[in-house]
Amino acid sequence: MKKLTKTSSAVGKDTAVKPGKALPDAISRRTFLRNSSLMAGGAALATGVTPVMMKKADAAVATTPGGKIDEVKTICTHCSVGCGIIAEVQNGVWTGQEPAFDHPFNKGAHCSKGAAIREHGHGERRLKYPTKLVDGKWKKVSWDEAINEIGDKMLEIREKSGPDSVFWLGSAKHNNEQAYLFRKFAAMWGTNNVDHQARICHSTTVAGVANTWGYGAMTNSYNDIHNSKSILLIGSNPTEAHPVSLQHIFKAKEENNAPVIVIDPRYTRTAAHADHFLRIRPGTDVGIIWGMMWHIFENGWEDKEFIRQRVYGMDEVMAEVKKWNPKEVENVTGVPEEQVFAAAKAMADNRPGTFIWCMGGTQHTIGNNNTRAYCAFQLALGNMGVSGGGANIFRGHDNVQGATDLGVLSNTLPGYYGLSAGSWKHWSRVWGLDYEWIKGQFDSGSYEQSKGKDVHVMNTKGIPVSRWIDGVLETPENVAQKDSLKAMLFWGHAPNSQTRGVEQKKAMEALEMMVIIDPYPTASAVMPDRKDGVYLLPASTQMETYGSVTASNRSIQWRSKVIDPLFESLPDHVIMYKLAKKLGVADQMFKNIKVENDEPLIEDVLREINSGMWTIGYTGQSPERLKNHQEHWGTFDYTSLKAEGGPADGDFYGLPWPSWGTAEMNHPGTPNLYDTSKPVAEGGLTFRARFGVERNGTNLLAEGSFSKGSDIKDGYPEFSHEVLKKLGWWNDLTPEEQQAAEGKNWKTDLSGGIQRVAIKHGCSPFGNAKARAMVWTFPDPVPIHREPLYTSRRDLVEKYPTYEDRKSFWRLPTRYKSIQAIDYSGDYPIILTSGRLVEYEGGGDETRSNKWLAELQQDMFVEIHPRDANNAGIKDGDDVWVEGAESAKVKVKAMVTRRVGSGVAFMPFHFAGHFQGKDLRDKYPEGADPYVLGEAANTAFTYGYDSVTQMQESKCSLCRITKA
Amino acid sequence: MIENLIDGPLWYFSLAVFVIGVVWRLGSIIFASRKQDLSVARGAAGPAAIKTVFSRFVPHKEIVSQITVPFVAGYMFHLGLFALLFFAAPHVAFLEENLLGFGWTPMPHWAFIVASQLAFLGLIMLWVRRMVNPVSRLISTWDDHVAAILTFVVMLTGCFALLEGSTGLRLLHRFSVELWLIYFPFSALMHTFTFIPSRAFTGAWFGRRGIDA
Amino acid sequence: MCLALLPFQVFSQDKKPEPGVFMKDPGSELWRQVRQRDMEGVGISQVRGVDSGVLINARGDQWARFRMTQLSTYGGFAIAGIFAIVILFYVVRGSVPVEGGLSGRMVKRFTDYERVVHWTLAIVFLFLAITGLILLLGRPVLLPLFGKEVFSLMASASKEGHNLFGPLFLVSLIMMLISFVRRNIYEKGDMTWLLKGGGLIGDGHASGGFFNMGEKTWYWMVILIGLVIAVSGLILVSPSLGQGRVIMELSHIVHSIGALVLMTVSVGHMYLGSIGSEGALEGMKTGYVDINWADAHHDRWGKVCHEQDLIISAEEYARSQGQKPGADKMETAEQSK
Amino acid sequence: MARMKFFCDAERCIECNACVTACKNEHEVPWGVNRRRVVTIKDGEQGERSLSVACMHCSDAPCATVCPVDCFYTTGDGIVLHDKDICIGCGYCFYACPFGAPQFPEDAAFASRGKMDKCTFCAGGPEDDHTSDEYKKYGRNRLSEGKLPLCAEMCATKALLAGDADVVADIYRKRIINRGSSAFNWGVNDLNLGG
Repeated sequence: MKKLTKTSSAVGKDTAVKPGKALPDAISRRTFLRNSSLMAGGAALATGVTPVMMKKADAAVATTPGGKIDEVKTICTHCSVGCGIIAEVQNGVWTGQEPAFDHPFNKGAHCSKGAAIREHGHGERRLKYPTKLVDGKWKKVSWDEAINEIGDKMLEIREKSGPDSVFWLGSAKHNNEQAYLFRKFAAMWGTNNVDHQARICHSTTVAGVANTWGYGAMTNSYNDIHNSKSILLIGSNPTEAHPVSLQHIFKAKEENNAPVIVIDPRYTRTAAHADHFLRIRPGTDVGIIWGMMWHIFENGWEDKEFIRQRVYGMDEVMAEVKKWNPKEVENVTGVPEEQVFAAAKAMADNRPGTFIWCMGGTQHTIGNNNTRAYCAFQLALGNMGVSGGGANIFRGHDNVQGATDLGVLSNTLPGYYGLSAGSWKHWSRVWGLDYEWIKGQFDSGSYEQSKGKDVHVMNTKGIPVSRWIDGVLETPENVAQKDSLKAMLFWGHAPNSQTRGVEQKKAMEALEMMVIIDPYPTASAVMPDRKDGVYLLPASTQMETYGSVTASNRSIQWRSKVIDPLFESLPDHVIMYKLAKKLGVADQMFKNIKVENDEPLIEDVLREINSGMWTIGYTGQSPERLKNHQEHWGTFDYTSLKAEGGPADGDFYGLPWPSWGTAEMNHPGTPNLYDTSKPVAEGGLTFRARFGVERNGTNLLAEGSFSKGSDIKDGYPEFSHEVLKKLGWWNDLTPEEQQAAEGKNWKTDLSGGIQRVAIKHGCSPFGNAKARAMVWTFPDPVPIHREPLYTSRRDLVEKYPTYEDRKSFWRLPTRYKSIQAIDYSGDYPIILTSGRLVEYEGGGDETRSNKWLAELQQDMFVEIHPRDANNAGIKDGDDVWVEGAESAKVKVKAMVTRRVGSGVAFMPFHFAGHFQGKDLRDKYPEGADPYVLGEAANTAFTYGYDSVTQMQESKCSLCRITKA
Repeated sequence: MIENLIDGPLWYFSLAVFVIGVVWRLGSIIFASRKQDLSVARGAAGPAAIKTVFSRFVPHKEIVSQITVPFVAGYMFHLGLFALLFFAAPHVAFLEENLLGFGWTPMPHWAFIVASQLAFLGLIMLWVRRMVNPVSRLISTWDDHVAAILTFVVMLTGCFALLEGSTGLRLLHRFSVELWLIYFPFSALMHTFTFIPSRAFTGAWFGRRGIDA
Repeated sequence: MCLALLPFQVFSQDKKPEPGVFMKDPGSELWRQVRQRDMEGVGISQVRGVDSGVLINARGDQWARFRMTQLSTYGGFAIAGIFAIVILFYVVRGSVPVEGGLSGRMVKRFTDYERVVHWTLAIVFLFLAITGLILLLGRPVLLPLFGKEVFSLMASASKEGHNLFGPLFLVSLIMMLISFVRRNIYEKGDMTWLLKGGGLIGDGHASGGFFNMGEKTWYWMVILIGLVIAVSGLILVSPSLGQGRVIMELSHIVHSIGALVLMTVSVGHMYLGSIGSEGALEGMKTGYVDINWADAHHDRWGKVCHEQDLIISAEEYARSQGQKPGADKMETAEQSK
Repeated sequence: MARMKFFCDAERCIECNACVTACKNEHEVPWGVNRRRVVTIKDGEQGERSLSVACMHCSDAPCATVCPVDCFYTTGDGIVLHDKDICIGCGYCFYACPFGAPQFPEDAAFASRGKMDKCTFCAGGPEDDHTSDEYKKYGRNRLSEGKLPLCAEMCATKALLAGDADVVADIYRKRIINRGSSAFNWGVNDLNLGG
């Protein structure tokens, strides 16, 4: 540790003395007043008053030379809030960081990660050059050598086992353009075995929410919480995961006196600032929501008119809710009636109320049930489609929304088009490629059948990232593809974010090749005991490249490059180009994209995205518009996000998708989804007509509800050439548009004409339907509670059993009942849950390598209730073994605290570098080990996958804790 | 002003005096002409010379009890000083930057402190004994006292400057070192070097006579 | 002292409170809680460090007030006072001569080793006393004389020197403890010495053994207070051991009070051991004392010397000191006859 | 003259430690030295609150009183600064400070403390403004550039306020009034930590 006290003097330290920016006299009173009043303005959020600060003497004259300071506006790379950053760069060195007071999301504010982001620009603990494992030792290689060897091996595996034996594990850390290229790359290679972290963070949300009302995204925005009259957070701890969002929550809390309700197994820092805290047993989200709704229906608090007009299937939900009387709720969730009642009443009395959830709700075997229950709750209260209401799903990584939208998923192409032949044809048109050629890239066999017919591999969902382990370890007969997985590309993925560490290690050792492309070696580099076949390629960070990035609220922000790539690192899209060239698909892949010095032009990539992403309105966000927004981010309103005056007048910040039509159409973006109080042309929307127009004789279209200024004063189906013709609007299209739109619908019309005309008539291109509270295509149409696979409440298993085992689900056998059948609660009596820390993010390799952050969290720990600690003879600060129900053990420090309830233990999941008590520090390439290492919480976590999306169960398992 | 003098000319001057002085003194001792020993050798001079250089590190058993204080304190002082001089981090850095161009692993801070405490205690006890023991007092010359006090001052100023934050104290230390260096070749401090030829000469002298000394 | 953090203070700075709005301040509740709780384990912090979880350490203020108003004031007076008393005493009493003069016949009192231990301890003690006083009283006394820059050098040197010599004090103290402890155990007759005021007050001699009651008491003071000083000093000098501020503050108080007591008394000891009492310094200087001095101050030990015939003649003594018998010492011997 | 003050609004502080890292970022404070820290009291219990503390720039600063070499001074803005050239690293200010603001670069065992380091309210030190000497010893001097301390400027929830005491008090007072009409703003009114 002694070494750490030395500051990074080599980098920019001597020149770092910062003269005033506008030297020397212009830095002055004026600047001071501007900054300070903005600062105080931020501080005075509650009142909206901007008091004028007093100023001491006029600023001194800067004296030290050191070159001009460039101010670069960019976006934080840590979480989905998307905070603006002003980086000060001097001679190519990142020397300072100033608060972006005029950024509409964060007003200059940061959490510890954002406030420490400059350290990444110095990156002492980075992976510095391409490295491969030779006889158990890391050896430096050149880029060409690495790409050649990797490419050769991939082609060899392709020859032997087929393209599906290479798994393309992408990343939510890529910017939109890189994410898009990555998905396209997998398509060019010919596999659907491509996925990224969204699978294990919000896939159940995306599936649940999209199947309820159309789009799988946060409906409102952080800023829109200003308008909320009540705030409900479940399975969400934004003080640690999205700290800057609290500035918006507090504004509502203080200005609107909005009650804040936190439902969580832990008394989190968020709960400490709440008005109501409901401590539930982990994994009982459906129970508590139905319990609250029981009171709502009992007292008739539901919004009956809203439900009549805009919701399908609420009756079925009501029938289920009936079963959740207060006694049952207390029995299952542990929350007494009066608390449930108070929370329900607070939400009912204070409308609109917003509903915030995160991974506490999603990462369960019934994750999709949870998210749909949340949706049903908001629908019942009529909180959807209104400012201040909505389902505010805080996403995790900075660009997990974008990477999801761009289809880095094994079940869809970019834009949630899915994998049907039509979707492939749409994208091959966008790419300017022959559909048959793409098809030919895939394995020619068939792995599954649908309606008695073989389904082509191209149209078959791939293995999800949560299950890649099984894709390797299962015998090839059990894997529904030609062969099991033989090679993994970990392109920006930390393995410690995934459960079942011991098996994961085994899988890593069974692979023929592991390629890790990341700015940091990640735990993948050290976990397996391998002698060779591992490549580490240094990707540059997002601060060393540029592109667009989608925040949780769907706003797309332009992120500028702050510094050149450090060491020998290369931006991801450059590495992709090099590899594509090696694999022989570069010409097809970059057909519409200019490439200079192996670097594909980001702007061209974005234009290609714009030209194909009609489903979710990623079409209006041209590079020019995004750059314009970045440059003038100060002109956007803090609450509505709308620009008042200025070059982006009328636009919503970042053109939150859908920004319909072409960029020329100038759609301002949609700040709140499904908000009928605005015309569609100004950001209004209806629920999407995605599930047909009627079911069993019931109308699925909206009844008497429509967006402001709509020419159709009722529900309507999605637009297509036929609908336009039927409505007599066909001639509103220009002749060219007619030509392009013939035989197409709003999703596939590349001219955007259908969308333009629909919007011209005040209609949503995707129709106007009801949201469905019952998803008849899912295993549980109405969300029901099912006990976790590893449950301590054996008495409830019979009443709330889990699913039957499935033989082939996303190409893999998936177990449910066979695990739940065994009683583990005797040997493993404590419920284990996991979550985040504010100082670290994701797998933590980046943040644990940041000395300013690492100092604040030096030990991996487990939170234990004093009662459990005393029973086990454990004192605060002791080393303990936490042994998961599948008998993987981690050695961590005990933190005895009442934050967790008795019988529940909590571990943060950002640590890695220790494995089952063994310190792996010496296995890292020299100088690339993070400052802080620790056990990965997920090593001890167990089997369990969502019944729809294969989301991993990492919020509810069982463990035993003993003194080490 | 004074900083420039101490860090510059005076430093080089004292270094020159030290080096030239030591070389000259040693040279004059080694090359001092001596009458040839015409006696018949009863033993080998060479091995005995080498042996004596080392054997004298340990006092004779018979007198250990009488010289416990100088024996123990002497070792404390000399070992401590040696460690300080060559393994204290600031010294290593100084030697690397100003004289040698290469460095070596310095000792940790705690060892540095312990070494200096040993050296201080040893030196104080040795000097006190020199004063209170009648024999030592009588055979001590003013040169011995000056050498001891000067060494003490060098160490003391060094310890004053331990914080490494003050130019004044650093200069004081360096100035005292320079005085010490200038004084060195002309004083009892030369025993640092002369103890070897001196012991060797004795050893050779006895060895030639076949006496096991 | 300003706890500007306190909301009610910030609040009170507001000149025009909104009329008609009155509320209980949540902050004051919070702060009451913070301040009334135990010092230990008040809170937690991700920042590691001594007491980083303690929000407010009220003891710090008490310590600061004690140091500034009591310790340095009374300490300064104590040091100045003892010098004044000693000088006054010397002026009034002068050096106390040995009754019947010096005989020139000597008796061995301390070995070389014992004297080395004594003087080593003395040198270390003096050094620590001076550097310690510079730190305690330098700001009011020396800083105005030298100015901040120079005084900072002195103080910095003092601090480093003091820290470095501290452990030496402990080592010499232990040597002192071992080599003198047997002769310093209190015994019968020591009370009479005390009742007679140690012979300084009034006429007539107080009876004493090898060490008299006063010397023994001084010895035990040195050992016991010295150990306290040494241990508290070690606590202070090692801030990285993880001890809290409160412990440091208490250690500092104990350390400085103990040191001031020892310093004050040591001035008396130095006086009595040198110019205050004729023939006393000889013992620590040469190891031999005049038999008449021994009879006068340590009659019981003197008796033993007589009985065991430990007395050496002036000639023998001179020889032991490497002098030619009959040189300057003869004179004294003659006089005493 | 303005009188600069920090104030931390416990109702808003969420212990995100942005103030801590912002300070490290701006001043390149080494590992182990933390000019600012966040303390959470009653962790995991009802009434849990966090507060960010650093040097509070007291008007009658105890550190300045006890300093044996008198190295502290108060600027015209009421900011308490110290001169590292004078400081001897004795640690008395650390004992005296109620807030634990003074920090010392630590050596290992037998550590003699280095020169004290503490929050400067981003106002540098006695050296000339914007010299590299000033930067190395005290960090950046934002105040003279017309900027306020970065910790407060970057606070995630604007809990930490910095600036002229009157203005800070004003902001806080208005917040209190806003919260006033709400019944629950002094903490959780319906909280069962059960379990």
